[in-house]
Amino acid sequence: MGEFYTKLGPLTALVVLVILVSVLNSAFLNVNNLMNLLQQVSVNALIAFGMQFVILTAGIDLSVGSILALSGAFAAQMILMGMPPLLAFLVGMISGAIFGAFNGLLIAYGKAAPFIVTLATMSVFRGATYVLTNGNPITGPKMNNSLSFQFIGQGYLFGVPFQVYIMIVLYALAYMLLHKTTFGRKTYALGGNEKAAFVAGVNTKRLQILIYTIAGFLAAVAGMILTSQLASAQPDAGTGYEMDAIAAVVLGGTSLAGGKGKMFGTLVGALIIGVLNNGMNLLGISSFYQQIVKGIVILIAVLLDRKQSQN
Amino acid sequence: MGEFYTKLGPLTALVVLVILVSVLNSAFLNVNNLMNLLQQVSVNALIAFGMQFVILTAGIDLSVGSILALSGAFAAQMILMGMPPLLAFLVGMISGAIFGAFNGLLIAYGKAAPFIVTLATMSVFRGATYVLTNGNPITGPKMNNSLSFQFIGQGYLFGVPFQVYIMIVLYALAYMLLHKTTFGRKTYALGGNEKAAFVAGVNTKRLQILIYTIAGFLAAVAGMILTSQLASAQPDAGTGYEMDAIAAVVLGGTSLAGGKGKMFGTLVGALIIGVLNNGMNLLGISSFYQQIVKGIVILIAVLLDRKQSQN
Amino acid sequence: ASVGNNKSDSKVTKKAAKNVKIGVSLSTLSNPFFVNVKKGIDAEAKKNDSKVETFDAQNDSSKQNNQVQDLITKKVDVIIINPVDSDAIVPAVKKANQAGIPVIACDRGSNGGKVMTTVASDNVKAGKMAAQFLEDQLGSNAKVAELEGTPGADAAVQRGKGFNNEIKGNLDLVTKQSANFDRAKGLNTMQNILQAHSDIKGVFAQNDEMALGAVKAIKDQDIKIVSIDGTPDGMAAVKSGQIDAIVAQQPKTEGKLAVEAAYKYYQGKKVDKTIASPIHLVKADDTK
Amino acid sequence: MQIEMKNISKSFGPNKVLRDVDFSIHAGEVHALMGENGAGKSTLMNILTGLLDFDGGHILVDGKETRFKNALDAEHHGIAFIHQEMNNFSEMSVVENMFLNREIKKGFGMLDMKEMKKQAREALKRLGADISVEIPVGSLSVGRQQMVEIAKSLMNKTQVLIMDEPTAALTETEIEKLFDIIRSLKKQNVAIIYISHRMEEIFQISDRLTVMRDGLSVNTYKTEDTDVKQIVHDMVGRDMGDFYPDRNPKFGETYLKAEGLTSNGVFKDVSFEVHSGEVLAFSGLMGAGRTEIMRSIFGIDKLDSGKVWVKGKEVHITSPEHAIQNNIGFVTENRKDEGLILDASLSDNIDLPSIDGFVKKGFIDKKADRDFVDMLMKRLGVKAQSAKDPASSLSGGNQQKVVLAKWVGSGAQILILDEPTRGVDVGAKREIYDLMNELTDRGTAIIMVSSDLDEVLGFSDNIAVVYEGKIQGEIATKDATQDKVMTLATGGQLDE
Ligand SMILES: Nc1ncnc2c1ncn2[C@@H]1O[C@H](COP(=O)(O)OP(=O)(O)OP(=O)(O)O)[C@@H](O)[C@H]1O
Ligand SMILES: Nc1ncnc2c1ncn2[C@@H]1O[C@H](COP(=O)(O)OP(=O)(O)OP(=O)(O)O)[C@@H](O)[C@H]1O
Ligand SMILES: [Mg+2]
Ligand SMILES: [Mg+2]
Repeated sequence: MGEFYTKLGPLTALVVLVILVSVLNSAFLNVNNLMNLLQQVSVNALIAFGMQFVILTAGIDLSVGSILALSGAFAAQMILMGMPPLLAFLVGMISGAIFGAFNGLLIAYGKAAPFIVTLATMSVFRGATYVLTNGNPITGPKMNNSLSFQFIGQGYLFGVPFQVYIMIVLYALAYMLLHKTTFGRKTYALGGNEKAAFVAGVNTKRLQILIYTIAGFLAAVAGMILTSQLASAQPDAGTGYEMDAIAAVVLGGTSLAGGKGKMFGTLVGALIIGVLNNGMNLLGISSFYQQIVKGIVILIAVLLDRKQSQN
Repeated sequence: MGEFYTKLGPLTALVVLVILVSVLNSAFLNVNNLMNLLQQVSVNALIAFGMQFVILTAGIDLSVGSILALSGAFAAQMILMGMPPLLAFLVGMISGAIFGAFNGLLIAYGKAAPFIVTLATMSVFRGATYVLTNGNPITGPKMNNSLSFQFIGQGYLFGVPFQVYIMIVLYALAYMLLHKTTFGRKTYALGGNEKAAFVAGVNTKRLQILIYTIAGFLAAVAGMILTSQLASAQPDAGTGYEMDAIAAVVLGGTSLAGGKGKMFGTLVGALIIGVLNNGMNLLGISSFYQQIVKGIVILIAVLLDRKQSQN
Repeated sequence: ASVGNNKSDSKVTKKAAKNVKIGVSLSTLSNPFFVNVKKGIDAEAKKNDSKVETFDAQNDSSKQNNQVQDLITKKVDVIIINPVDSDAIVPAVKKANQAGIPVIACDRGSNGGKVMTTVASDNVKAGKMAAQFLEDQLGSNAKVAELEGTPGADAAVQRGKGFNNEIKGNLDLVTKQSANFDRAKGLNTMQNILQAHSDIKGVFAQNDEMALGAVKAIKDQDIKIVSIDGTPDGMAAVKSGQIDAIVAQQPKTEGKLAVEAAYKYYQGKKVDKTIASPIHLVKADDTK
Repeated sequence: MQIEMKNISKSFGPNKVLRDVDFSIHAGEVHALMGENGAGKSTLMNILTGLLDFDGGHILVDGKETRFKNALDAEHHGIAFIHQEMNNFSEMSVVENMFLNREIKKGFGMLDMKEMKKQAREALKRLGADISVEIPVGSLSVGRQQMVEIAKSLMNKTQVLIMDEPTAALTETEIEKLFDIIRSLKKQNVAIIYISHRMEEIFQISDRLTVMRDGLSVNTYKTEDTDVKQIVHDMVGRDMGDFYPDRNPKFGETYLKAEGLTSNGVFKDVSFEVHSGEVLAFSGLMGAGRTEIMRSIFGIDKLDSGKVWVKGKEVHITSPEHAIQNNIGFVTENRKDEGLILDASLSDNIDLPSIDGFVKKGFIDKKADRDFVDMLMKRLGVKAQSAKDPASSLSGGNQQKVVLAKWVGSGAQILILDEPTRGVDVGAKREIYDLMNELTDRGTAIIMVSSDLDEVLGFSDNIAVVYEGKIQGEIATKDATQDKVMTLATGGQLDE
């Protein structure tokens, strides 16, 4: 059962949800809406891809939402200062990777629990964003008028939002990295039994740092997309996104205890959450009830994925 | 070092912090301010006492903030409907225990990860609070004019806020339960090695349910205090409180991996967070920087409590 | 419960503006509106050389109570409170009363305790004005949608109330969905609403941020959009015609008025019980 | 008390692990349960004590059909079980472990710590184990942890005591103590089920013995009526020659040389060398520090001083990764903690130290990897349905083979084996020795840490004896006797 769910369960849950929503409102299957859906999913999916690596090592990263905001604000600031947008985005993404590496360093060398380290840096990075933006959104004609700036988050290619391509490419890369390389194998080993992995010659510290760097980088990519999409960097962007990303990973069948899970599951998990949000909007469910529905759907999906039990 | 910190580290950190703040602003040591401080700490401390049990079993409870709000709203509703305040509080606390038991049931029998179960119920309970309150704070003359209602959260006894007594009594109870009874032993055992606990005949399912019930109950007690203190039940009360409670527990030297930690540490952890908040206000640190400072202090305190390492 | 021995206005020990130590507790600083209230306060205080101490309650009533306590401990001369919630702030106001520190409520009132004055722009009225704008533009029974703020937040409740009362029988509200006062959520939610209701003619967003997101979803469709606040980003969008109208509140003025009231009080002058901060409708056409 | 198990059968999924097994025990006897790894011994005992359900058969306790609900239920009926795999709470103290879920209480449900400590100390003293009851059990060596488990089972009024490989991590002295206790329990009419792979122990202590193979109970004998040859035949299904194959070593160059290794408070001034083709055994009493020395050489723990040369070149090894790069491999003594990723597949366990060698154009070469794993599993005779099974589903002995496979596969030229045959059956032991022979023939240098004195004397070229953190003496195996090794191990000197 557990084995089955890990392979097919999340997909089944997604299909059931899609059928349900499209029966209740046929507008759901509209190509336009599906494009919107994919676009809406992409930010959470990108963050979740990084979160997947972290969770596979039995870690967690609560700071991704703050990294998203800080790197977004950073890139926007650069643009206002006259840097070409694409270069500014690159700088923003690198800054995100550095923030992630900082988490990784504290966790690997400080030997502190990832939960509390990233809880603390979540606060630090958010505070830094407020200081940087002075609490106001960063925007300006340099952002509003630059085509290359806007294309990332607002452009379409063959009728598909550009950010969807970004998601697909990064999914493919994350998939290969996790399932086809020794890096991925070591990630699983680290999460399965840190001591055994260490004794088997895995450089566990370096691996941890790299993994949090990836998580930071992907959060920053999401930050660039959001900044471009809104043509402004919001100081409170990404608040609470860490929870959606974690939910996507877990809904996809990855164990929070580490060592078990597939990248495909995480993509499906992100889609489940996206369909849920999109569907509830389409069905006009009142915002009070939306939270209840969302919680219940997560519960149902996750109860199917019972943890491999003790006996 | 780790061993040392578990015993004395948090206290040292607290003392250093207290000295630092009082040197920078002597108003801190003012009796009045110390009373305020204790009062401000009590809500977080109560939640943290329950969280401590949960974390010792290697679990986590993200729904405490929502339970606080829902049980508070519930009690307030009862009062408006004419129930005597003290009885309504009792009902509210029992409802909190039931919500907690619901978490425990899902975790024990559903065999799903506590993180995701309580993430989902956090959403469900919050939604239920909005539905119950219709999004508006619950208040009314029955609450504003009842002395017994207001005493819990606003009253003083011998110059000490009444809620501080509640905190002290519940600390004593939690301390005894954890350190002096078989219940406490089993809690450590469950967190230290679930399989071995099962083999030793510990009824792990019942234990889990009881522990989440306690966490729900204590969150509800905090909810009653808050409702009385504000003379109204806020639908969004307690948002984010789970993180402060977790931080208090971890700052107190309890391992998120379960099986290790002391109740005294958690009390100290809650005090650290309280002194930090109160102190930063007294020192007039700008709110943007407060987040940064808070994150850094948590980091420093927690780096002292390195997890017992692989080598 | 008694309010305590607060000083009566006649016995105020006069103070020069530069000696008035001002404590401020704002409901949140992650919303540009309140950042601008803060700017208004700071600017006015700076002009008069008085000291300001500002705290951010992060939309948490309990945190706000603690912060007011801390301000009392710091013995400020006046506390400007922008309550997270008008009921929940009452105990804090009473504490200030007991300590003899005058309280000025800002943007939202306090439902109890003794407040020197309340400086506010009326959120219910703002909602009503937004509704009237859509009625003017669209005629009766046009289909409209509403983007709500964070469920339960005071501004969301008040603005929604004003809007919904006004449109009853005049406009056809086909759906209302929360976008948490957030720009990114405003975009996504608006996209989804448009899928389900392609025939809407107007949108009311409870704040500028959500409207700015919705604008991205609406693109060049002929849908009238109105919001409340008047943040710099919002005003720029009105200027460029992306947003059709904003019920502009003037946060900086609000902050300024609150500080002025404090000075007046310490000059021994009488302060009105309520001070209205102006709100007015800014339309895209006006700015051309 | 008299227990009879009749026609017991049990399957894990499609895997039938017990087929109509019969087994019985009566008061005052020691009944040994023997059988190769994975034969089903532990499973049978788990069924008896209510830890596992069974699919068919009957359990009669004093003639009455019984099915214990859980371990606690069995314990209330006077059955105690010392498990093969350590099931303790490493963060909790010794006394807390010993009384878990059977705490002594004063009034109001409060714990009586004083009484518990007193009883725990008494129980440990009976075993002659000098262990503080207040330190966390996880800080003890594996052997000491085992002593705690035994002491714990002695505290209760037990009528049936099951010991699943209690001596796997013990040395001669402790084993003697344990046997004294078993004999005295026998006198008090306690029934004892004794599972072990150490042949000589069985003949020393048991009254009857039952041999299992492939989930069947093959035969039950009176111990005095049978012999080793018969038992081994029953166990492995064929005749076996000597337990220990001959050693015909050809020493080559010095592969590993250590000089003055010191870790403050643990060991000091340890010097030795091991050559290509040599098996150097490390013997000593429990807690002598052998494991610690090896961990430091392998870069898991830090050295305070000392030098290490690999093939004549001085190296400063700071991590296992670094050690592996220097062609060193290390089979740790604690396979659950450091040897295996229990939830991962056999294949993922086996190829972990070698995985970097299977990269083609940046990606893992799946086919080469699979062939490699298959080859190793065959070579070591790992008994499993498939290489995709999780390591946790194997029997203890087979898990040990997986750990060996992992390091043999890494191609290490210097192989440190810490208790390599712990919990391994006679047949498999022989296979491991044959493998070691093959490896040394190809020039590998092997350091074998072993607490099994027979093994040390039976299969090594030189013996280094460790006493209290230093090397008390080194002797060539051909000159060594049990007495000589024990003299050194207890701190004595050999007079030339
Ligand atoms: N939980 C389980 N799931 C699947 N298979 C299992 C499980 N436990 C044991 N087995 C299988 O049952 C068989 C018997 O295992 P058992 O542990 O009883 O062997 P054993 O005789 O005790 O061996 P050893 O001497 O190595 O300890 C083995 O093939 C093992 O793989
Ligand atoms: N008296 C003691 N009390 C508690 N722990 C001890 C004591 N003596 C030694 N130890 C522990 O034993 C360990 C050293 O034993 P180590 O495992 O290195 O020895 P060994 O010779 O390999 O023995 P073993 O065969 O038991 O593994 C250390 O972890 C040390 O802390
Ligand atoms: Mg066994
Ligand atoms: Mg050892």
